[in-house]
Amino acid sequence: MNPTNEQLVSLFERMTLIRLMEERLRADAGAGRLPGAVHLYIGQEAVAAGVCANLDETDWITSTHRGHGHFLAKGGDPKAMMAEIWGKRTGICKGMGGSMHVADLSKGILGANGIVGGGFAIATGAALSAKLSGNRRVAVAFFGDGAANQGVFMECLNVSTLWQLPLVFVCEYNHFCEFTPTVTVTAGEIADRARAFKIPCEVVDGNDVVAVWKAAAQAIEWARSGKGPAFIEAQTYRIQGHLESEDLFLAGGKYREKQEIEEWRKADPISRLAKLLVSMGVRTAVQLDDISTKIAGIVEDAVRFAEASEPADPELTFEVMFAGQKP
Amino acid sequence: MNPTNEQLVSLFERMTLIRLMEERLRADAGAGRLPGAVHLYIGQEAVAAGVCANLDETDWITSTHRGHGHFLAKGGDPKAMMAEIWGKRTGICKGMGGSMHVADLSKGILGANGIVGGGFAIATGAALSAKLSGNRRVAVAFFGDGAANQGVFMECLNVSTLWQLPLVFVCEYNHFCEFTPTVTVTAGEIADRARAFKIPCEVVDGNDVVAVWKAAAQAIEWARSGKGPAFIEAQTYRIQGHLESEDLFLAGGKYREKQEIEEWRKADPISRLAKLLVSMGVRTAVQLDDISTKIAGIVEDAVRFAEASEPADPELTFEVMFAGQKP
Amino acid sequence: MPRKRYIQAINEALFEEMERDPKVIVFGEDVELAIFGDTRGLLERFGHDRIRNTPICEATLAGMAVGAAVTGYHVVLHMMFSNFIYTGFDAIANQMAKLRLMTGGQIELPLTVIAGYGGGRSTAAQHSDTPHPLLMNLGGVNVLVPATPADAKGLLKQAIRTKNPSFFLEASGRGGDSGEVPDGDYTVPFGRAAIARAGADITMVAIGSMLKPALSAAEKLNLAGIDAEVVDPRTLVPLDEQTIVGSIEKTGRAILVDEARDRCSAASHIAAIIADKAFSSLKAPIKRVTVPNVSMPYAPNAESRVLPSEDRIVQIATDLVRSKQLA
Amino acid sequence: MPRKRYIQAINEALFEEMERDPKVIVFGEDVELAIFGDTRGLLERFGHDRIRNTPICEATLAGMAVGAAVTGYHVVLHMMFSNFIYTGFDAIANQMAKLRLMTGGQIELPLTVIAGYGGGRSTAAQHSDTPHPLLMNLGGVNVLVPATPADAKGLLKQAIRTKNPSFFLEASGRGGDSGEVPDGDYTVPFGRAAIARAGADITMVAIGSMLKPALSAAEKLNLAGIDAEVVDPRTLVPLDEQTIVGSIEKTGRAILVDEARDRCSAASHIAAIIADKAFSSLKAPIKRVTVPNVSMPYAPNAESRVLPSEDRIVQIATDLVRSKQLA
Ligand SMILES: Cc1ncc(C[n+]2csc(CCOP(=O)(O)OP(=O)(O)O)c2C)c(N)n1
Ligand SMILES: Cc1ncc(C[n+]2csc(CCOP(=O)(O)OP(=O)(O)O)c2C)c(N)n1
Ligand SMILES: [Mg+2]
Ligand SMILES: [Mg+2]
Repeated sequence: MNPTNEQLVSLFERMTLIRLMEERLRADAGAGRLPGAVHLYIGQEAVAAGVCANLDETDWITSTHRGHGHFLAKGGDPKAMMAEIWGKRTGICKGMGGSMHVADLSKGILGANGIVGGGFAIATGAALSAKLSGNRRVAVAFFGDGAANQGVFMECLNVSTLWQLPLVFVCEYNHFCEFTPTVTVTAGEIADRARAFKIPCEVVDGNDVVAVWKAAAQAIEWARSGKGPAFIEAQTYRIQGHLESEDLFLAGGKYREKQEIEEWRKADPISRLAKLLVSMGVRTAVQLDDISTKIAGIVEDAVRFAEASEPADPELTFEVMFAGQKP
Repeated sequence: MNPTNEQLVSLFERMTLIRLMEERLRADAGAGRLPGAVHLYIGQEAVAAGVCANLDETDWITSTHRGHGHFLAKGGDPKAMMAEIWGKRTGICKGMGGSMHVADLSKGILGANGIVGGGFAIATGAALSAKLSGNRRVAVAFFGDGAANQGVFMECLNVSTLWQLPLVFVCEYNHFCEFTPTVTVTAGEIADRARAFKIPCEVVDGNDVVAVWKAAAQAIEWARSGKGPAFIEAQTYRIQGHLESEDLFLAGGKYREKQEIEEWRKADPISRLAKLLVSMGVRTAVQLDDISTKIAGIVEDAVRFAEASEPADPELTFEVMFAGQKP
Repeated sequence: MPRKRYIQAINEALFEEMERDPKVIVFGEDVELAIFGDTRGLLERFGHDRIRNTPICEATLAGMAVGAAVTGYHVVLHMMFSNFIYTGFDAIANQMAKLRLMTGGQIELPLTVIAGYGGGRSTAAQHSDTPHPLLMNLGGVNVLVPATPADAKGLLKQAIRTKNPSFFLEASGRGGDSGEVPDGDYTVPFGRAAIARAGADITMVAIGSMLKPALSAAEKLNLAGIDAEVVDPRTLVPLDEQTIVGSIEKTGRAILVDEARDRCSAASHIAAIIADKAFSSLKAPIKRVTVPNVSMPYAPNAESRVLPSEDRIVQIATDLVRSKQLA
Repeated sequence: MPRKRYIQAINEALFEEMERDPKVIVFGEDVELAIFGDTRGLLERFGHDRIRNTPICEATLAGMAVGAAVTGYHVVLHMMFSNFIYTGFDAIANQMAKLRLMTGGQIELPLTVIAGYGGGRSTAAQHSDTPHPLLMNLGGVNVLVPATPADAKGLLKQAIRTKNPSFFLEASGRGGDSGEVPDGDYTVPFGRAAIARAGADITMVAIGSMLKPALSAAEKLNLAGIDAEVVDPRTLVPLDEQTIVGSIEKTGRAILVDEARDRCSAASHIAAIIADKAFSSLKAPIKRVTVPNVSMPYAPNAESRVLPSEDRIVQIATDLVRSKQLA
């Protein structure tokens, strides 16, 4: 099955939203306007968008420290996300979580996660919940190539296969774990670790949103129909540093060649999709530019909203620790 | 390569030693003479014996809560083990560790371990140590089928494959995790999890000591020669309960059929080896009986030694916590 | 009131809560046959959807509990021995304890973790820890330490009705202890200490397993003319500081009895609270009777040497009352 | 003495110890390019056999450190942020802290774990914990909390020469702080507190990152006519109780300043020691300035609200000294 033309356009919109939000975050982080660390998803947008386009609002996802893309792809509100990263009380987590913890339970976004591998088991629990209640929901665990070396990966493969839980593992092979090339810390193929459980496994070009969309549609359908978990590895590339201002951390150290980044820029998933849309005659280049301009406005609004919002309420810290209980 | 006749005889001796030691522990546990929990290895002797016969004294092993067999197979002293289990100061760990923690560093026995999966990473560390110092030692991690569901298993497969560490994984598939049949908590084949790393993997009849010996000889040679880790799954059966007096814990509950135990008794690894030795004309039945009688004497001595020894020194607790430092 | 065993009271609480609320589910290793007896019979009554054995993978179990709780179940996770909490500690400390704050209060985490703690049966270092201090320090989880069957039942029922994560710690060696248990449905509220014995001369705050030796010490002291008050905090998070401080205001002397290791124990923390909030009432130094800063040794005599004993309590209390009053 | 930055002092200690002893090896995630800067340059000097990046798998890393240490290396394991200690907690709490006792003292465990702790930079809940209380409670590991560059260097060198496991906790936000560092080879012994400022009216015990605000509070108090003594324990295990008690005997008043969460903090424990051993010298309640029992919020203003501040210290000290003397 292929995405329809209108689905392709909405993928383009979603990917562009992620990109423009993050370009803006990049600028603001560089200018020192944002508290905390910011890990950008630039270059990987096709994965979040392609997968989440196949999910219902009631489905669940768990995300990573690099979670803006997943949040927006799953329908999270740009304003609320932006305000969160700015540490404002209008933020989706009221300024308590920040970039690494954007979550929106009403959209099934169980949260970005600062712990590498932290999402696997949470997603497995959500899938168990879906299975037990028979509500036909699916849980998706997004994780990095680095996270695939955490043992919980195997544990959750085991549990979810054993109990046939509606869980889709989505590994984003972006070639790096911080400043460490993944290949230097990974033995064998990550997908083989999933294949060992005899579940459906697909390795796709993660910069080709159509390929991601198709693999996700199948995997999610498999899970939703009660057949158990499935696995997708999306091969992509982290264009930005591990975190913004990484040069400060690196102090002259180097872990990749500029050249390599430039090569991957040529495979930019948004340009590729744009080219496809134009070549298929679905939209003209001008129409796509209009879309981008409209989305730039959404981003602008989000920033304005964030800037204008009140800082977080420090006393809230004490109120939200527990439900109806003092800390 | 096959074990020589004399090697077969010494395997018989070692397996008989393990069996008789444990039969005695079983009796003493039943009579309430031993402190703590006792997990017996009866029926699995071929695995420890077959593997350890291929190791040098300077090689390392890590073991499990079911560790008497590994300890004795690797050359641990029966007296010192027995005294340990009796909680005496002459015990190999001076009565500080007990049944679940028998260790003899001078024999490369890094210890039994009360944590399921606790040995994987310790063995990996020992293998790293061997690799770095180029001393051609090998580390063997013994673990249960239950432990194969702990994520550290995958993590250590990854690290050891990546760094080509001299490490041999030995999974004892004895069909149970406490009172839970392994098959009810395990998806797919355990060996496939290792195969995902493209290392040598063998699944053998764990009640056939010759098969174990051959697989171990190959795996250990592979590791020793610098080619990296290898994996063996030995299929066997836990004849005794998870721990002695398990009926008290079960309170009438049941997780296996008596019949199944009886079937497996027919595949007893020691009787099988005895039959082989006799049929090959290596030893007569009478000669084997003599060996057993001699070993029964060793066990008797060990018990007498343990019984006659002073209880542990409680003050030692404070001395051994740290090297040269008060707790 | 009928007398019931501690473990039976826990079992009843599980039955009743599972009857009451179909969203209550129980999972863990070997919960079906119930190694401690506390989950016995649940499978027959509620079936595999609501109680099930899991693979051995504590890291995943703890995270899965979070995922299932966030998405609508009340999870009771049985972790067997407290030491296995460490194996699942990432999900406990980094997710369970923090997720509500990080999401700005979007979620509820109705989950209860059961684990047995403490020594006294020669289970050695890896099966004897008393880890409440670590859990108390996390901030985000309730910590319940019922000392009597009645409190065990009432606190567990309360935990299962609470929207926050709670650790229900049962004294491993005390399952057979019996006591009066009210008929019918009742709960014990969190954060209300019990005065287990009223007295005028000295206050003993005795935690969980230590209530029994503290009460018998109090009887002995009574014969010597010392009238001890024994306070049982029942829950450590939340902690009923008021009752504790009130008792010291009456007696002027405090002994804290805790089976945890001394450093940063609950005893330390309660001492700190008293030294802050009841300072002006104090007539004597605040004493702690705890496990020294060592791991639990195996041999019974060595274990007794480090566990708090009735004699030690009597000795210290006597010294404290007899010594010159200072204020 | 030359002035050096905290992180540079740590880096020098690593260089010098690796030069001194070829058995010293360093591993961890991203240690080659040194995200904190503390391991910078080691790769170029010592090569991949002695310093190497690992996969992301803390459970294995901690266990591997134990295995390599037992078999002859002095391992320096870099765990990056303290929160990741939880991910490796099983091997830390169940193996590292207990193995020596369990083997009856057969082994040495020369290993050092480095991790950054604490808040102040909006890294949010999963990157801001101060976990020394948990480590202190384990009993089997040293806990080092150097506050100055000189102590950082001297304590780390001492740790690397010690045969016991030590946690070297560096304040994450303090890498750039500078101070005088002695030339040449020196070590700082464990268990000796430093009097960072002598005073007569009140004792502040300030742990690690809290030394700086405590010292500046002391200067402010000085202007108000209050002469504060500031004690820096430098190591929490072992703890120099004598110096702390000695100081209280002199001043009669105590404030404990600790970036850990309050419950079962080091502050609690030191308060308990004072309330026991310096009781008769006390003129006022013992006060704790700690992080409240919440997770660290993200927004800078919320974070400042919970972190101990100079102002809070000044306020409490002033109240304490001004309030009616009680003894
Ligand atoms: C348990 C844990 N260990 C280490 C870290 C530090 N860390 C943050 S991101 C990262 C690399 C993650 O790599 P990957 O999973 O590939 O995700 P990516 O950053 O490429 O999106 C590491 C090691 C962490 N946050 N959590
Ligand atoms: C981390 C941890 N979880 C749970 C346990 C409790 N436990 C002890 S033995 C056991 C079953 C182990 O099964 P397996 O690995 O197959 O070893 P076997 O007993 O069959 O030799 C369990 C769950 C433990 N000791 N450690
Ligand atoms: Mg990556
Ligand atoms: Mg087994």
